[in-house]
Amino acid sequence: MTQYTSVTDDDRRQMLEAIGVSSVEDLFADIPARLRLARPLALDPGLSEQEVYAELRELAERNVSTDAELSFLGAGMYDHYIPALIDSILQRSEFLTPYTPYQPEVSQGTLQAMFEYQTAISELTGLPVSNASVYEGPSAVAAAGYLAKLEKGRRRFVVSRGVHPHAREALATLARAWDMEVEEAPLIDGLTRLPDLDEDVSAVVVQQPNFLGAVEDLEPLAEAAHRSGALAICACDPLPLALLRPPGECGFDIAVGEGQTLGNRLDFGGPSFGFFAATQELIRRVPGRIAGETRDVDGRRGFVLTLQTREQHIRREKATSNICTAQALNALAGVIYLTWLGRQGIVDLVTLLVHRTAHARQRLGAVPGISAVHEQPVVREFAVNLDAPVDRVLARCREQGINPGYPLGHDYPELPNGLLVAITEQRSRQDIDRLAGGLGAAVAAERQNVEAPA
Amino acid sequence: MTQYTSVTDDDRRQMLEAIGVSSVEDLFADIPARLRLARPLALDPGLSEQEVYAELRELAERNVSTDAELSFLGAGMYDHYIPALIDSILQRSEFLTPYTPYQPEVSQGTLQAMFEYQTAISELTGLPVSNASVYEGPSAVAAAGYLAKLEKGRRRFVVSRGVHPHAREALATLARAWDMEVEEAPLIDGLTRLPDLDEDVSAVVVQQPNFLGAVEDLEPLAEAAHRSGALAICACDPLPLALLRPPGECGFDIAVGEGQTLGNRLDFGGPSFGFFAATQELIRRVPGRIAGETRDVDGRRGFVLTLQTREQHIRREKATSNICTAQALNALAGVIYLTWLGRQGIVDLVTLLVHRTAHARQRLGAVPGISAVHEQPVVREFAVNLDAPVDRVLARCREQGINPGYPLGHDYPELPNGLLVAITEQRSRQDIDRLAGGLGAAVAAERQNVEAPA
Amino acid sequence: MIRGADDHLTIFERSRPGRRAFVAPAVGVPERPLDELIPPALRRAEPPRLPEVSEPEIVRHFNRLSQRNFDLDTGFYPLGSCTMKHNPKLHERVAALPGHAQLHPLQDPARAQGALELMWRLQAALAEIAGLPHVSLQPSAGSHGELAGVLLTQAYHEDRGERRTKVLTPDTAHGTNPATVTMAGYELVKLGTDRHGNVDLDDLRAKVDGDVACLMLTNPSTLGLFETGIEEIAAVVHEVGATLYYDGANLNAIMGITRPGDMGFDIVHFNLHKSFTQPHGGGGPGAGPIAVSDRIEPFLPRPQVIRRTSQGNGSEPAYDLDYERPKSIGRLRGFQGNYGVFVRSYAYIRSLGAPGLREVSEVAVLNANYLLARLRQEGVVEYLPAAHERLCMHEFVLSGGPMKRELGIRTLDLAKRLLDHGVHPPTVYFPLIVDEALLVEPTETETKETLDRFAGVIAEILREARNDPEVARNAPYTTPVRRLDEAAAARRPVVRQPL
Amino acid sequence: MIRGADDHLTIFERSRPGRRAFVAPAVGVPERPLDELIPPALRRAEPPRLPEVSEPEIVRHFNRLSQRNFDLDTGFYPLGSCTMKHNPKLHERVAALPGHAQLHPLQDPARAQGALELMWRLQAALAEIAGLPHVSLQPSAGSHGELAGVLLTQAYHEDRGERRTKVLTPDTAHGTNPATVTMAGYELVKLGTDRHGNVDLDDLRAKVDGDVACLMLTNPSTLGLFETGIEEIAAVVHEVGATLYYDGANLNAIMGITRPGDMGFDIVHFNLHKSFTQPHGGGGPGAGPIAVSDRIEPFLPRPQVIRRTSQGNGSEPAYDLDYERPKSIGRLRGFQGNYGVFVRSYAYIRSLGAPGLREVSEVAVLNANYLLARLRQEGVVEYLPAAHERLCMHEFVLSGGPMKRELGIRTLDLAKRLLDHGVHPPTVYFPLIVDEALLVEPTETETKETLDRFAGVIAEILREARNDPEVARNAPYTTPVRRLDEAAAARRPVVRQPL
Ligand SMILES: Cc1ncc(COP(=O)(O)O)c(C=O)c1O
Ligand SMILES: Cc1ncc(COP(=O)(O)O)c(C=O)c1O
Repeated sequence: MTQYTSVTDDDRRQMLEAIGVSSVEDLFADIPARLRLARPLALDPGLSEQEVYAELRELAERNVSTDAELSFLGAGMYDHYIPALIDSILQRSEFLTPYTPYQPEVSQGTLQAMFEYQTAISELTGLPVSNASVYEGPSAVAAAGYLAKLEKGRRRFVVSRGVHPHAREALATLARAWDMEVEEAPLIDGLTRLPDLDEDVSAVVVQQPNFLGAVEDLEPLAEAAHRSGALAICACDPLPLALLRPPGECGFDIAVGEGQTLGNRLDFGGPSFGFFAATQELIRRVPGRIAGETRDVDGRRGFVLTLQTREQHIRREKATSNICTAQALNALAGVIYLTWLGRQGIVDLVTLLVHRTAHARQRLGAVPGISAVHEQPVVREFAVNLDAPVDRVLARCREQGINPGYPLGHDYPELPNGLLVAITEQRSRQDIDRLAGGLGAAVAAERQNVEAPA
Repeated sequence: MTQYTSVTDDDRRQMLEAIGVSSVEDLFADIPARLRLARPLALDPGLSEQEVYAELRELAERNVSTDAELSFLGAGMYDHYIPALIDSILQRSEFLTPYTPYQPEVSQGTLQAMFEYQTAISELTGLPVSNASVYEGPSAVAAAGYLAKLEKGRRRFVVSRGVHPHAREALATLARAWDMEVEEAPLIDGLTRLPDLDEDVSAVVVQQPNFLGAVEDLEPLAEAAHRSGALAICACDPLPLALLRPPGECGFDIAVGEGQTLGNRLDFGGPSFGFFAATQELIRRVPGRIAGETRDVDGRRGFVLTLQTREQHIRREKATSNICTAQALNALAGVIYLTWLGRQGIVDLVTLLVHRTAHARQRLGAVPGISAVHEQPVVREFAVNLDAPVDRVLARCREQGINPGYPLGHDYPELPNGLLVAITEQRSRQDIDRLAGGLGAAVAAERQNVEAPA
Repeated sequence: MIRGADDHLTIFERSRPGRRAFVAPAVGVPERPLDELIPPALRRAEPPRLPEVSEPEIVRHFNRLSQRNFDLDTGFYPLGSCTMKHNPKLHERVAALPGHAQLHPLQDPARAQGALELMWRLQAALAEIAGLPHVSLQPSAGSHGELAGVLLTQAYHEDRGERRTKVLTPDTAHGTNPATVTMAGYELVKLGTDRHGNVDLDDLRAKVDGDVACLMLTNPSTLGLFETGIEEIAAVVHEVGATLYYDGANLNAIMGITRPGDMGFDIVHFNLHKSFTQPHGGGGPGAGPIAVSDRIEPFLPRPQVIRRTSQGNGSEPAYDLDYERPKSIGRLRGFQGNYGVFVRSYAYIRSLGAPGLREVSEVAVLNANYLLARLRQEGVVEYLPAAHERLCMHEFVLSGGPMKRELGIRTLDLAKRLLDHGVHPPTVYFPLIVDEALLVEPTETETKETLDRFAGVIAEILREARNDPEVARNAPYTTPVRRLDEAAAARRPVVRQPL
Repeated sequence: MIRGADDHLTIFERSRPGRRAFVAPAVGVPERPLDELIPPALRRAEPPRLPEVSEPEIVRHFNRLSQRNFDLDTGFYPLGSCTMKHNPKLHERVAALPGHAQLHPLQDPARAQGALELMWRLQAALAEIAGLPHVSLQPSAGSHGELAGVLLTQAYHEDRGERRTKVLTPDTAHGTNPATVTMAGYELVKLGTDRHGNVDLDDLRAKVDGDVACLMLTNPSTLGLFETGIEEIAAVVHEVGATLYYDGANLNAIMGITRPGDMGFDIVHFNLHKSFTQPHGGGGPGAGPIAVSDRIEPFLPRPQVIRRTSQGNGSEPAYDLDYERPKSIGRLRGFQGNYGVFVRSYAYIRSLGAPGLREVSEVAVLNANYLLARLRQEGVVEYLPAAHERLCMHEFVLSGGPMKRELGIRTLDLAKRLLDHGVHPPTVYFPLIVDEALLVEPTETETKETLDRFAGVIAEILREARNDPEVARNAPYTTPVRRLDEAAAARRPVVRQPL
């Protein structure tokens, strides 16, 4: 018997008898003999809890976490401080272990939390409708593209080069299946320059702040999209929206993005959550779960999953999406985090990020061999060019326990030695000085190598 | 306003008005002006959560935990594996945040858990009565001494030198206040040798296994105590009792001990819990909370704090103890741990400890310069003599990340280079080999130094 | 905050201007005027109206909300097709280790070797369980895995110069299957089910042709029955060069007993939040890795976790992310998938090992068949007959048709009445082909006592309905709220708090 | 396990032979026969009859038990004298860090510098708050601190060649005070309370003499009132050479406002589980550090955490444990005290700092006085008058005497009826000198809305009682169990499960 099952030999005997078969083997009679696995699975036998813990700990220790180095990695996920109260709530089995709230009478906790989450996302994005979560950021952009395809049925997407490379790729993966084209709008001086849009565009997709950290001027972009009859889709990082004009206010039809920055762990990339917000007009095309307010037979306030006729379990092949299990627990972390920050706190936090990032940008800008990729306003991330091979520079920095950021060359060949640097509230002035010093020294050393190769 | 309070300026205004005073200052009018602190407390201003976390983490990293070295430290607290489910239950606010169950109708969780805990302790000790916990091990011995004083009123305790030094000291601290003497019974070949006991002894106190790891033959010790009319008190480690004869069965009147080994963290010495078990005759003298079964007005089964007439809040100066807040949460961890192990599991675990410890004892015994302090049976701890200065040997081992155990010289001057080595299930055969190798090398090196001092 | 008195308030309604839980650290750097850093024209006029509450109030609000949920760790949750099995507590501990939880997804692979090795080992284990050699962990959930599977099929056919247009699914299929077909740009063709609960082979033969790209199947099916004709089905499908897709939501029935790959499937998705214990979280997170055959492998999503056999030069890390996959369908999402879920599932596989996983499936099937037998003993089947008189696998379907006709209560009423008995209802009204369906999946982690008691509760509710059907029709009575008006909610949707 | 159906079962009653949650690691070393290692004569015949259950069943059992508790994180808990204030979640996180949680108490001090420094810093902070220079963190709880205090007093007197026999406590004292006096071998002498709620000075003067070793006092008193005559009391006590002991359970009222040391106290204990947020855990753990004056310092328990000023040779660690204390009363317990509690309390002090701690006390007192005022507004005081018509400190006492006489319900009935309103009752029948006493301590972490609602609930219960006292007399109705028969429990005590 395993530690998780309860059938004793005695139980098994009684149960088989009640069923009317003589062995467990008989229960699998419907499986053709030829298909039965004649051997045990080629997996090791089970281990005790302490052994599994030791093994997982050993694996963990072979990863360099943001705990173990001075990290300025961002590029879509950020090392923000996560308050202890989030985990204390998420670990409550009442939130951790139930499934989708199909039975609202015994799921008011999950449903009301969804409703509160939707309200917070709506406040941040300036759009009236938010669903209860999608998988994560880049696939949320693809999901928005699918909505645009259903709504407009035109053959083209125009996507800013400032949109996260993973998001552009995720959209392209589906566009191929839909026989649609993805046209890229270039970045000029770090900002999106839209091409002339003709009648065949289903949606224009931009990101705020964009991948190189620049704050886009959203309103003209939405206007251009609408002039051509396309939907305007904004991928955005929710935290900077504490200070920036919300996409909804700027005329965007859809705002989506990665929710990790809202109280979710890095977890090597997941699970986090994606958010999906839209205008009232699009509410019946929005994918996934949506919680709505209603009353019970006694007139008491309550919440339910609503507009389910959009969904796969009701509409099947006519559904607006195939999504079923989403990221409820991660979205819960998001709304708790936003509540923890609060109306004033989120402004205080993001303002702090702006100042520290500006300081870091200025410190690095003053280092010989480091130059800005653009001069646009930024919130907590910015891009620089190194006058030396970025990989070698990074290798040198890591030796000193500094991880200066994300090298851009792979995604932006035009920036072969570009580096994307993110500053969170967990990076102090001293940390930033250490970065400037370490990065500067590494660049200097590598430039010498280049000038005078041994 | 702090992060933990909710009084806004607006609230304060309304509240002061309702009270009928004009300022918060006025609320403290009863405090003589001369006694008011005219300055702020000389403490730093408050910090953000992330800053406090960073500071506490920095302090933690300056401690070498059992995670960070190969540790064989025991001597009263042991590095056993603690299953994850314990913390997941202890962290539930319903167990973590209420206080003593004065209102049983809304405290059945705590009360039933106490009842289950009492049952488990009773099973381990072989005594019918267990309270719901006392502070910890050594003070539990002192508490047992106080019971004996009340019961017998004689002027002397006879305490085995095999009792934990901290427990002997804690008892002596109180004995002084009671004008009582503490006579020590020596260890011969590692076992307690009682002196002739005359009529003035209130209690005989021994420990199982004793501090040097030896398993005592309890029954004769209890008989001797009873012959002189004294109470027999056994301090014991609850885990070895899975295999050893329980004190109750051997005729002891009281069994007490340190509960840390039952699913509680090391925590640099606390909080853990002490257990206190006794015979039916003594039930009305037992200190602290005791949960008892009863029924409610509808005939439903329920649990309450019972026999409260023993306690300070009812009997005040006539109480059998002054204890109030005890260690309920730690005792809860104890009963969960014992449930996790279960009837067979606890035998499997302790049997494993016996075999690994025997192996370690034999491996070390074979090392030149290491000799046994005694040859008595042991469970998970044993004492050896080093033929070299123990402190210098330990220093050498620590350099290799090995902490071989607890040096006995401070508590047992007769064993100036004695070492107490504990083996838990978290120390593998390889770990034991590393210990033997490292300790052997260190001893050898130091012996050379001694023979040929530079 | 007082229990009961104000449970209906949202966190926004608890907000009071000036209260806070967050204390900001000092900025600590020279500050330039904000207008210089971000022009006012780019900034919002008003901060988002988030709640203003202290930490104690946040804790109480969400703790109290949690108490309005039914959860697996406190009660029986036989929600068919969802495998509501115990979630081991160890998994939460190991997933929270900083080396896992605080690892940045863009960390240099050479500095994330533990994570990549864990993923590689998990891939190997899943491949062995599925009987298919290649695994991608990237999909975020089952439906995402399905989407990946259909896109892989498409890429496979296109690579062979074919443009197929149709995908087959049985009428018993889970909603995500047809929805995925449409989303991937295919036309759906439905297959009928025969009276034994198997795919209607004649219907299959009639509908299969060169335009068919794929057949998506769940085996055991959503009826909890094993497709006895699976070998023939596979033959027919492969005959026309189509692929066979395995929806792995029901894998809990067959681990170590039979393998989709051996049945002839080309592509399998796993629901790590079902068979592999990721807690369901109120609707996620999950993960939907896929295992595929050799012919599908070239098209797997980017990046793939690989292990370098050529350990020639030490410079290269043993485990790496491979982006050089020219035929790949590309990315489905950001980064490398839901790693935190992988940690839990890997820990589970290590804890149970081969014999343990087999026992899981054996007991899952034993528990289901036993519960069905007990319901028979209780005479329940008179009103709630099994949809098919066969041995079931890990779950089974009852039909509430007779109950509705003879007792006047519907499956919905039975479900709501179960809530008053402290049981989470089974899945209701699915699969669609069974009248008033009830899909019951007890899972392997329940005790015989629980199954006995559940059977008794069902019998009791039916007895009660015989005397007075109104009781069930108006249930539940003891829940935080009673039946809610879903129609009104949909008519005039209120999906956010007006502020 | 089904909710509700079997909540009455104990874990022992859920046990079935052969079930298990524990998997033992392999022994992994050569095994000799057990009889050779431990002779059968020393071994028990039968294993202890612990429960046999799987992990899922353990989790459900204890989770379900937890749901039968009322707790601070979900409701208002104004339990007088216990300071049921919010327990910050950060504290649980930092206390669980391996460097704290997995540090062995006998680790070489040189390798536990972080822990010793934390203790040293906490000592310094507590000393500043108490206004007394020397601190020992060793006592395990308040009552343990009291015991330490009286033993210190004894040692102090004996060191001066005196053997005093009596200790004074007011009749309002908490039970642990008199119990401690007896336990430390002293004779108790009780002091009366005057009509203002202060210690009766004449009674004090009459009873104080050269045999008096100590006066134990709580200030604010258990009546929630500040001893206005504290300076004179101190003078009278010191006059005869006795010590003045401060029971710090009520420290939450005065942090940063006034200090026991400045009032003339020699010895103070802290309840870290009250003023300093260690969660109460259903009755512990706690910690009861003591702060003392110079003349008491030599007698403090062993060991003391010290900081080496003489940083001369680097070999010695900066922080160390000092055992060389010839006049010490010795140990009170094992190791160095409840370190895990120290971590939480230290984090709390760092989070709030000087201004924050002062605000804590200001708001604690503001909340208490406001609640009292609201009760007056509600007209409640007609039946539940304040025991003393004064401004209160952080808590206040109501007398249920008039309520009992005029409405026919006792304080106990009111308390039980409060349970039906989702509120934990205040402390009842303490202090003893107030008829049908109700001791109410709202704490600083509650909102004004909660206090308003509580006042309303009290008023409602009194209204209800005016119409029909039976309702309250038979309350509660909505709790997991109703009134329990404590008398029967005490008559034939069943204190363990019969197996
Ligand atoms: C049979 C079946 N297929 C597919 C799915 C979809 O899986 P997921 O919810 O992870 O997207 C589910 C789960 O709801 C299912 O039960
Ligand atoms: C006034 C007073 N003194 C002393 C104590 C005893 O403190 P502890 O329970 O920590 O032993 C308490 C707490 O119950 C108290 O309220």
